[in-house]
Amino acid sequence: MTFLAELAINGALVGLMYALVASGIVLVYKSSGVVNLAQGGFVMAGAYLVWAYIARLGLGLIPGILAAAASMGALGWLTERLALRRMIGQPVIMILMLTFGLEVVLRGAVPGALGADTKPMPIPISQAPVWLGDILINRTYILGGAVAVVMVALLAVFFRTRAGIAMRAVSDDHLAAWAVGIPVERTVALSWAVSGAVAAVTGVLWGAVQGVDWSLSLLLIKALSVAVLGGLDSLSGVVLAGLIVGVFESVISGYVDPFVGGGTREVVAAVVIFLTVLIRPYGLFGREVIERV
Amino acid sequence: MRRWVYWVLVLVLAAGLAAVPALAQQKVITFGFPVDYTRVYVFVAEEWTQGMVDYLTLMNLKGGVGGYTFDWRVVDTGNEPQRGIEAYERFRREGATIFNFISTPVSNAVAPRAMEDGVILLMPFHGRSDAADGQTFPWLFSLGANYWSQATVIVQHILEAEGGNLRGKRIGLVHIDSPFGREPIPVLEELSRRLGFEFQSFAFPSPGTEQSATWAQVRRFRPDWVLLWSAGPSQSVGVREAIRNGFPLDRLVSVIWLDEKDMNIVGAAQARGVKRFEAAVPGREHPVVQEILQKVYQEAGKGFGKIENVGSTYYVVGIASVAPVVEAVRIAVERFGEPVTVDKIRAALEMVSNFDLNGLMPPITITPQDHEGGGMGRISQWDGSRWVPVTDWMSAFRDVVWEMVYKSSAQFRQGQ
Amino acid sequence: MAAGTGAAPATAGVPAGDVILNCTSLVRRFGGLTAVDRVSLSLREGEILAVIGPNGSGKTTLINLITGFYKPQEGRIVFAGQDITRLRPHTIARLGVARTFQNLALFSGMSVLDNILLGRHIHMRSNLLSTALYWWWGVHEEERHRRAVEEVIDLLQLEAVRHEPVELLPIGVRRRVELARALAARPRLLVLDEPMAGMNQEEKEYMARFILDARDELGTSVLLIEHHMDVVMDISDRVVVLNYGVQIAEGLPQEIMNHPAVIAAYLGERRFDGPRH
Amino acid sequence: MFYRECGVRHTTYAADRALAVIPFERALLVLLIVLAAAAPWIVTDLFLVSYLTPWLIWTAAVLGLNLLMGWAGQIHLGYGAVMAVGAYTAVHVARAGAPFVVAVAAGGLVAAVIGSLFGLPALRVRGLYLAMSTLALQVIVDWILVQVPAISGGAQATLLVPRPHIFGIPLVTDQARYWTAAVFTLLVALFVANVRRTDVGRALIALREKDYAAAVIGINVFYYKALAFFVSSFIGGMSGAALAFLYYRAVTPEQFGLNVSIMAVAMVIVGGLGSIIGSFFGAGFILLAPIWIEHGLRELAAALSVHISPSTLAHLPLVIYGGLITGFLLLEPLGLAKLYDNVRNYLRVWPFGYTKK
Repeated sequence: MTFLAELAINGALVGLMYALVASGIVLVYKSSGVVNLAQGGFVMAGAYLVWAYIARLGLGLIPGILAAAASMGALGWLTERLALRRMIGQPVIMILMLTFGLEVVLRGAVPGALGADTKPMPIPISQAPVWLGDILINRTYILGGAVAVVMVALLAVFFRTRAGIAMRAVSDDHLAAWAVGIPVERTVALSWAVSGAVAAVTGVLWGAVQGVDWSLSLLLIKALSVAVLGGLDSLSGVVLAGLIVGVFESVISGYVDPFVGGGTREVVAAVVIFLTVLIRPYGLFGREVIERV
Repeated sequence: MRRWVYWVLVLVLAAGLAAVPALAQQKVITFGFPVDYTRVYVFVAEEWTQGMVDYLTLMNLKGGVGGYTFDWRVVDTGNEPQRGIEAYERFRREGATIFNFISTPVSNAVAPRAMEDGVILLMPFHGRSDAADGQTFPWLFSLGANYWSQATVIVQHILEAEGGNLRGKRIGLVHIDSPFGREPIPVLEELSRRLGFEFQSFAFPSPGTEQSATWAQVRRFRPDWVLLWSAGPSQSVGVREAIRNGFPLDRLVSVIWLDEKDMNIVGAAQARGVKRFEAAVPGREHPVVQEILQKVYQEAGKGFGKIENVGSTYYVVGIASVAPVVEAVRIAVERFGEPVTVDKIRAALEMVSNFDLNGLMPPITITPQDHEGGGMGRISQWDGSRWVPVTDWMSAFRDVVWEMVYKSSAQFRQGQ
Repeated sequence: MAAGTGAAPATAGVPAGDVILNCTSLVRRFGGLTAVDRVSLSLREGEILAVIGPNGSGKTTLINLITGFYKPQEGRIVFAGQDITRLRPHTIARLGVARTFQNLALFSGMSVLDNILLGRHIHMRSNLLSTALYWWWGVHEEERHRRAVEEVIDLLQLEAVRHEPVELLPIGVRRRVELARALAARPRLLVLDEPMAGMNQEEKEYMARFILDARDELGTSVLLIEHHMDVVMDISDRVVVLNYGVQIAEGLPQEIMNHPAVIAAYLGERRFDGPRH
Repeated sequence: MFYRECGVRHTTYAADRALAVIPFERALLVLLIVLAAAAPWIVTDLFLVSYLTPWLIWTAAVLGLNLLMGWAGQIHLGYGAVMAVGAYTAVHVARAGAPFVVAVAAGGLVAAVIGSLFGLPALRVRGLYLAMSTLALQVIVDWILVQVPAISGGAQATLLVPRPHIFGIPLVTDQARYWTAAVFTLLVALFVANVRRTDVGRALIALREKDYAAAVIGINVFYYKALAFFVSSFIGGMSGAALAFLYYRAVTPEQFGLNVSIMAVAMVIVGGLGSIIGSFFGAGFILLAPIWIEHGLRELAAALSVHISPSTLAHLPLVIYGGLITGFLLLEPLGLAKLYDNVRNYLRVWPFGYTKK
């Protein structure tokens, strides 16, 4: 029983950290209907920047993170301004590919400029375990899960502000939003900026877990799965999807691995996604698009 | 804007196409190092290649070997087999006769070609472990302890640390779920039968940056010793999980892929006690490394990479993986006379005997049967700032290793 | 193929031939809204039947029921003696029902010719094998159907735009292409969903002419949905009027024009006999 | 100007639906086929082995994926897994003693069956949701490949590919392998071209554009979606087998991993969705650009004797390559095929530029 609880709790915390990566994807999707395949690259770039600001420029921890978040926000804003805006009206798949190209650029530029070898994320988290009775919980994950919850909550609050409501309107219908005087372009650019900043914070957490190098960009796959599972346009959906993926892959692989003699973690996640898509085609919280003939 | 993009494309492609093979000069041995600088092997490629090239540069600065100097071609493959094959075909036509890809998938993909073309393929600490079987793979050379040998050396260390008796002990293997990660399992199973310890393996899937569920299982097993079998970022994650789970670090032994940088990511002080398999002496004290620092970096200014890398774990692995080939060239000139051809180098490699580069690496003896060279290594331990050897160079349970090698190479021959 | 080309009498109001489509008491509800409420109608071979009604009166839902996109909660649809109530759209199409869409549903990225050729889909005996063996097999099939399509192109005067991509054409021409695609299938029943929407008077008259031609030359029965009455009254043999999903009148065009419930429905006046919900 | 169409009039339906309607294009096509056949005497063997052969086989694979993505409009992120199924099946069949052609066909068939399973979610979902479910299946297939040594070839997970024979003639030389690849790709390209201009192709485009409108003209949407997955997986499986036999000569799981699937999608999109010539362009660009950029930069750095650290030099090509993908899409979102088409259309009406469409 404690084994199960430990697997479930750690899985849930990791799931929340997946959800945080995915929330960056959801944010952009909500405002512009674009799925940003460079989100993993953003996370990597954010982590690298935090490292560079702290280890190379000697900024403090908090100023370093804030500076990185600001830089990533600017990068997100620029991305929208220079690339995505020119693609408005093009088929979705082209835009997807464009963001993929961006991801390749980031994966070359950032490690190329700052060094490809793995770097430690300079934040002081003790390795000492946290014991909850017999259950061992990872400190980094507790922090990660907590930050993820706070960030997603902040985003949810943000969507109740004026800018956030504008964003929701834009996501519903570009033309209609235009017609009622919402600055659509500015709103979309804002969502890119915010998702860039979120990527920087995510980069800190995941950098603390696995070190800072190109492999942070691989988080994209997990994040994409979580985002799609959550329905792509719902923050609460993303949190729930993150929890589901995290808990399932942790618990099931914990019990099944010894019998299979292999790591089933990724496969479990894949099966969860496959089945969910079959059973609930628009994700857990997605809006079903009703087509009119 | 449009024109600009076109011009860049045209220029770059033209430059690529115009890369005419340089005329093969007289008395030059050319190496091909198409390595993975950007993907899975990022953690090792830069330092390893630097070690190889710096050593060859040193040899050139000293006037070459037997009148022969060395040349090399380096390119990134991104760990993609088709890019590796392209680089192989290109470099081979530019005269390269000895290759090291530092990538298991690429090496394995190129191996059939190398064997057909008669090109030497070095596979130290990667590629096919059964390349040790020189009869089946005349053109492949392991030149260092393969993963099966590493597993036996580690178990030998455990056996000695436990006073010669492992009966009733529990040994766990935490490994990445890939062919590489699973390689030691049959060896450890066989040894558990012989020595009477209880063995269990715990896999985590690639990229292995999340291992909490795996380690929860490890804790349930209550192992006395844990072997860590992965590479890259997942290694530091594994060590961290061990610390967190309260596992004594001096009972955690890693495969060869654990270095100073991993320890710094974990936290140099917190990681004190971790052990690993070691195949070359890290540090700058060794005379060869000193010579490289002095002649290559300070006098000639021809260092291939950052000077900070010199003497790192993977840097000396780089030296150790070309030094036997240089030795073979010397033997070839001596025994077979000029001109030195790839066939002569291959034959000479099989004559390299008890070569240890003044103690930088374990003594290696290559024969037509044994392309691994004895499979020796040692265990070293992190003392909080550097790696300290805790055993001598050794090899162990050779019969188990060779049984694995022959079984695997027989499977390979079936497909020929 | 429809037999008796030109057999249908041009004299309006005297439908001849057998009943080809018979809907009995169709009901379709969406949540609390009853979009189609016990509508019954029947259509004879060679007849042009218009269904008219104000916006939101359930005309398009009725068509979607007949062509299989929605299933009715109650009632029965019989086409050419076969119950098609529960069949899927493509099966119904194979039985000889073709339709056009109010908002146009041409396949962009294709030429006019390819769009119309698609109309021949139900008659084509082509498959992967015939495609793989194109030069021995597939080509003959393709050319045979090309001939049939050229006839329709001829009929609807689309020769000049044959190779144009459909998305570049003006809306009036596109409606004609869609009609051509429907006619290419040589349907026994042609269902037209507001084929004159967004057209000016001249284009409307052209379209009316084409519809009559289709009936007269190809012998197709036509179920025509229209929003405004003027042109419809000229070409239809009979008219059914829907309002809020309920059938409020049925009869010859001139009868309908003077029907008080119809006038009320169109003027929006809430009268005693207008059904409410 | 070469493409001039003025005065060209078709008098038969056959001429109107020829593969190349413009006389110059027909000549170009013939010339290209002749050049392709004579390639071993024209280009260096490095070019033949390292570029032409893999490029042609990849083109065949991309044609298969393009059939699915470009024509039928279904996103597929698991194409690498389909190719893997084809390659592994073919190699195992060949190791059991079957002739090369039979092995490749068997690979195609098994891949088609398993690939059709990938298509199951397509009956319910589309777009990103479909992309994710195919991605999930890629992960599952990868896992099985690595997990079952009987499939992947023992502890080293490398399976040696038997030497292919065609009608008893062993394909040992680079030239023979190249020609086999060229013929294979030509056949696939012709098949796809024929699909495009017959009813099956039109039906696929119809269901991509508007599936309800496709249904109303009698197209069985489920059947054609499944058919699209079947055919594309068949081509993908055969291409995977061809890659194994004619190019790789040893199969490892990494040759068909997720990044390969993404690469295939990139080839389709950069080349141009639903374009045959675009498949050639896209496969060539995505496959060869990183290699040539890398070598080009290296030569450039050497020529200018600039010392750049090898790691930086290795990352720079990624920046250029990613930048090119981004740049091309910004420049011409419809892919390289559209760029070609623009040139062609310009020349077709030259010098009457004002009639340009």
